[in-house]
Amino acid sequence: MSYTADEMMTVTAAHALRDQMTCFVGIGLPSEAANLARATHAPNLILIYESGTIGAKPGVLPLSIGDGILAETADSVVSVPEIFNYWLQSGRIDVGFLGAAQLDKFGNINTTVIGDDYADPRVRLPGAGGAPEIAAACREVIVVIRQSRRTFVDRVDFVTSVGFGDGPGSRQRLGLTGAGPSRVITDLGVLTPDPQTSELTLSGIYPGVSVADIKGRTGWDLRVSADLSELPAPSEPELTALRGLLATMPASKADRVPPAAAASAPVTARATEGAAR
Amino acid sequence: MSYTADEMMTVTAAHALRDQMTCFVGIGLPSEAANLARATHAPNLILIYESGTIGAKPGVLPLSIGDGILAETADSVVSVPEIFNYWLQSGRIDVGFLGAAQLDKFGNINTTVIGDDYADPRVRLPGAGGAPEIAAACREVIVVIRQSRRTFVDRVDFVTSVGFGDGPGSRQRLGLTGAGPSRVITDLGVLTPDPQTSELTLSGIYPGVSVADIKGRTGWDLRVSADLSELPAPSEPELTALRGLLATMPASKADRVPPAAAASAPVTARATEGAAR
Amino acid sequence: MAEIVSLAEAIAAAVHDGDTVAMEGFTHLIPHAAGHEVIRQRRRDLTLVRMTPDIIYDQLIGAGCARKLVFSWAGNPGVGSLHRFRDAVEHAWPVPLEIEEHSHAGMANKYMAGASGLPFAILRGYRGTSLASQTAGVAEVVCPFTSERLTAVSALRPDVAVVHAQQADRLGNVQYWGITGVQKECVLASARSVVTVEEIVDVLDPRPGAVVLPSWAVSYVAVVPGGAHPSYALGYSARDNDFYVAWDAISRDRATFTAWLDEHVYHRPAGPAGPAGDAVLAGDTGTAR
Amino acid sequence: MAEIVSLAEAIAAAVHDGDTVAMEGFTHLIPHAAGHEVIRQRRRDLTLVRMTPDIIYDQLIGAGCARKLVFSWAGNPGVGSLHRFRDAVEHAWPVPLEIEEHSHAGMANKYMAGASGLPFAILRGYRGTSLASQTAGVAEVVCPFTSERLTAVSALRPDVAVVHAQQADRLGNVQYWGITGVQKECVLASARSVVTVEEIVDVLDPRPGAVVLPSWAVSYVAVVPGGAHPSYALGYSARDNDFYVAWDAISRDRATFTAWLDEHVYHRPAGPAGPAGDAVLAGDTGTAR
Repeated sequence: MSYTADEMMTVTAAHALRDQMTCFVGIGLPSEAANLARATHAPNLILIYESGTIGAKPGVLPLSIGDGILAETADSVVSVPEIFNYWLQSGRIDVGFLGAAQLDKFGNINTTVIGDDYADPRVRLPGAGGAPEIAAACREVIVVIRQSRRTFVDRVDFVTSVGFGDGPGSRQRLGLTGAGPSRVITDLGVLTPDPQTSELTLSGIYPGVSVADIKGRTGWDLRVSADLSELPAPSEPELTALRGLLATMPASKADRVPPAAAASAPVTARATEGAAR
Repeated sequence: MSYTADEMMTVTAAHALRDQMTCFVGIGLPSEAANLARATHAPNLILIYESGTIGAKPGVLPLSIGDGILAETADSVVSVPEIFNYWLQSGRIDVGFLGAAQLDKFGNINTTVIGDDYADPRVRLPGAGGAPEIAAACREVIVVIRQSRRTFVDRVDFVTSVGFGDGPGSRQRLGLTGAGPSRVITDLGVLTPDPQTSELTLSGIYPGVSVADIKGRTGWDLRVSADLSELPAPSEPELTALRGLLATMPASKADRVPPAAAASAPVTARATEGAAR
Repeated sequence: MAEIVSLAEAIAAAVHDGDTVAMEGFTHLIPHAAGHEVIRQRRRDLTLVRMTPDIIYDQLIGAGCARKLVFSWAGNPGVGSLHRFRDAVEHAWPVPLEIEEHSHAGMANKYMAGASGLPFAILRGYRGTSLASQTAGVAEVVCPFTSERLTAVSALRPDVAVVHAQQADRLGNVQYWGITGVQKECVLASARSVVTVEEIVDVLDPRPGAVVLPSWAVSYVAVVPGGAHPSYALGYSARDNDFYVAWDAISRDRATFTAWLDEHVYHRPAGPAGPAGDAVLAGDTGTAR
Repeated sequence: MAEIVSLAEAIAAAVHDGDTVAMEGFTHLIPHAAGHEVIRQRRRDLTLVRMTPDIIYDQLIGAGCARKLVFSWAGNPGVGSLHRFRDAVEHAWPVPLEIEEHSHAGMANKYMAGASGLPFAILRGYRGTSLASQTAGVAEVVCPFTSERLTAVSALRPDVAVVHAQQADRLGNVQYWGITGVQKECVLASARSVVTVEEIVDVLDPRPGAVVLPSWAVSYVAVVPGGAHPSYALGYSARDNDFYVAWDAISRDRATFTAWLDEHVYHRPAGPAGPAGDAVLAGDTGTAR
């Protein structure tokens, strides 16, 4: 069964979730991956959306973070201040799923402005949403992002959400309670932080993709793990489940982009076609 | 129609409440007075109990601050943190009703310990409850207390709730947002703070009570207002309504004491018979 | 106690030029009709506050009502950019727009501080981000017990809160349910409030998950059926996802936007929006509910 | 995910000698049966935390389980003093009792800080009172924006929360309604939790005003019908006001109290309390429900 790079990315992201995990999930790719996991190997995955819906069990993919189906299927719906203070900040969520417009080698995320001057940005992006505190407080963070030299940069223009900051020890110095990014899942492969240097390192590669391809679409000198492995192609049941989920989305006249917690936006007009989802 | 000193006190306290006021009310005498006001001249009085019940409309007098009838008749039931932070601390409540074990000439209240040594008290009282923040934040505070040399002291042994502190300017220095005690209603008369000195001054006297009686039951040199007036005796409808309300209380084998916000307790074993309610 | 008035009266009484106005509703219950009325009454120099200034503020910004925006995520959810917002930030059209941006947690805590009568709130946030240095009202505090360094955010105290709810009763008590967002904090933090509702009922039947705002905590209630469109009111309407998608094209171009505003806001009769009005809106963008 | 076990198993697993234990329930839903089980398992040196340590803690203190009490109002609501509490404070019987006392607002904010993963909370409180100087974990903080002086209270982070609820489902999700108090904050602030429930149901039907604690935020659920007696569970039982009154005489005298404890706690079979057990209690104190 043939599949697209995006499908490979979503299925790989779904594999990162284990059953009964609590997952703070943004709309867009993270929500697709989390709902795919729930529809396949992790039926008791606990989805938490920043709209205050805890344990949402949508039968169809929600288009927005506040769709009625999230409230109607949730175990509990709480206020927005409560979801951030009692449920996220307290450190009780296993995994946070984030998107990014820019990502650097220490896993720091930019979803605010492109360009050096905050006051006069080259491109104004949506901003932080829930991402900074998801990145700070979840036990681990998974970033999902399409890979290019424009999105994978040596140093982000603006640190919206902290990954490993300046490197080892940064999170501890800043008092960030979660462990930070455990993996970055792209349309080409998977990067994981080096335990010594905290630098994102290529550790998984998709079938048919070469290391040179990936290095060519990375804005820093990407290191390759000694344990680099090829990741399995999506299974037929997974692809069927994913396509079934996507078919439940409302017809859309524009490309979809992951909003809110998974904040990301077109980086340039061209990017609307290329990188947005 | 004959009446008791306690009935006179409760009716006078009810008179202090106007229709549509918001009133943060403790169990015991404050609750009796507030519900009497609601049953007579102030049908739209808004009762708020520290159990989180906003706009409770009990048809019978609740025995505890958390009786089911308060939740069942409330416009809204909120959590205990919310009632204190969003509703009380924010300064949106018109009047707070407090009891006291000891009260001093500046309207400071003690419901914690009797005796000079906190670590080895002569009598251990219930403590603060909601009283300190009610005294701090309500637009005005009304204290209801039976008067004696033991309860009306020059300086309280322990400041549980601040009235006017050390006198004029204290509340401003402490950053207390409400105006403080507007009147103290006893079984003999009514005291109000002198606008210049903040000292509680006798301004109302009940029929048949003499100024000398009241001075004899006050532990400081009580000043008498130039505008001292005799307060009206309870009307027959008021007494009928009050007795009707009290008849709805469950049979009780012990004296009742005002708990929680209206915290008060027997000062001595003898006081259980004498002063507690 | 809340006064029950028309939408035009509520906005005229509550929202003045130069005010700080917070319109809340987290995807659900966004007070779009009230936003249109503010545009129609041509309010100027507003400081607009909202966690997710989606289409509602794109319209107000494009119409020139705002001089400043306080927010935490400015996008068209599920669709893409807010073009009017970007045009204002990037090209000062139609007027310059000052911004003060936070994270969602920061905004939620700023509202909580305002609702609680506190000058600030503390959270674990901002530390290590570039936001901390760009945003006013963010400071470091040290825990007096553990010496941990945390972040303080200053309280939000808007002049006016504007929210939409499902129901009010005849006394002006308000009830809403579903995703309840940050509206309670927004109303309680604000000096005044306008609540548009789907309907007035005799009795507010208790509902699972409902928030009730007592009448005495609300300033004005106006009946505006469909007043959340293209957002939704659970139990009354569905989110018009197609309008969110259509907005991308409407708002991308200044002239198209201006024509849309003319037709759908300025030339629409003042007073309560209604289901008929919403049907017109939906029809004009070629969508069905 | 919560484990559904017997009350005896839950207490044995969750509550250890020397633990800090918070049993909450604001007049409503007080977990009395769980308190009895702690006495029956003869736990010692507990730090007991509770806003209103009414009869439930009078019993635990009188039974010698506690070395410290953190509280904000210690009385028998509507009746008078807590005699066992006073005897412990005034005469160190049966063991000395250290106290740390707060206001209700202080306690509520201490729980909120714990539930929020913060080391402290701020409030307008304590200033000008004698409490500020007598109580640990209270400090002055200065607002970094306005220079106002406010009060910081340190977070409560109990080892165990113990609460009572109306229902759980078979997965261990918990639902309670009526006066919901500070129990959510208490459970979320604590490392472990025990929830006794009136019944296990197949499906938690959504209820107005209900709080739902998801199973994964709870450690142990035990079915204990009538487990709040003499407190109540809205929709299941009524408050036994007469027992509160009767407690005054039972608890006033050490020997009477000890005999009561012997008969009604120690010599009662371990395991879930039941309606029958409550009937015995009620009968023995000469009261009717």
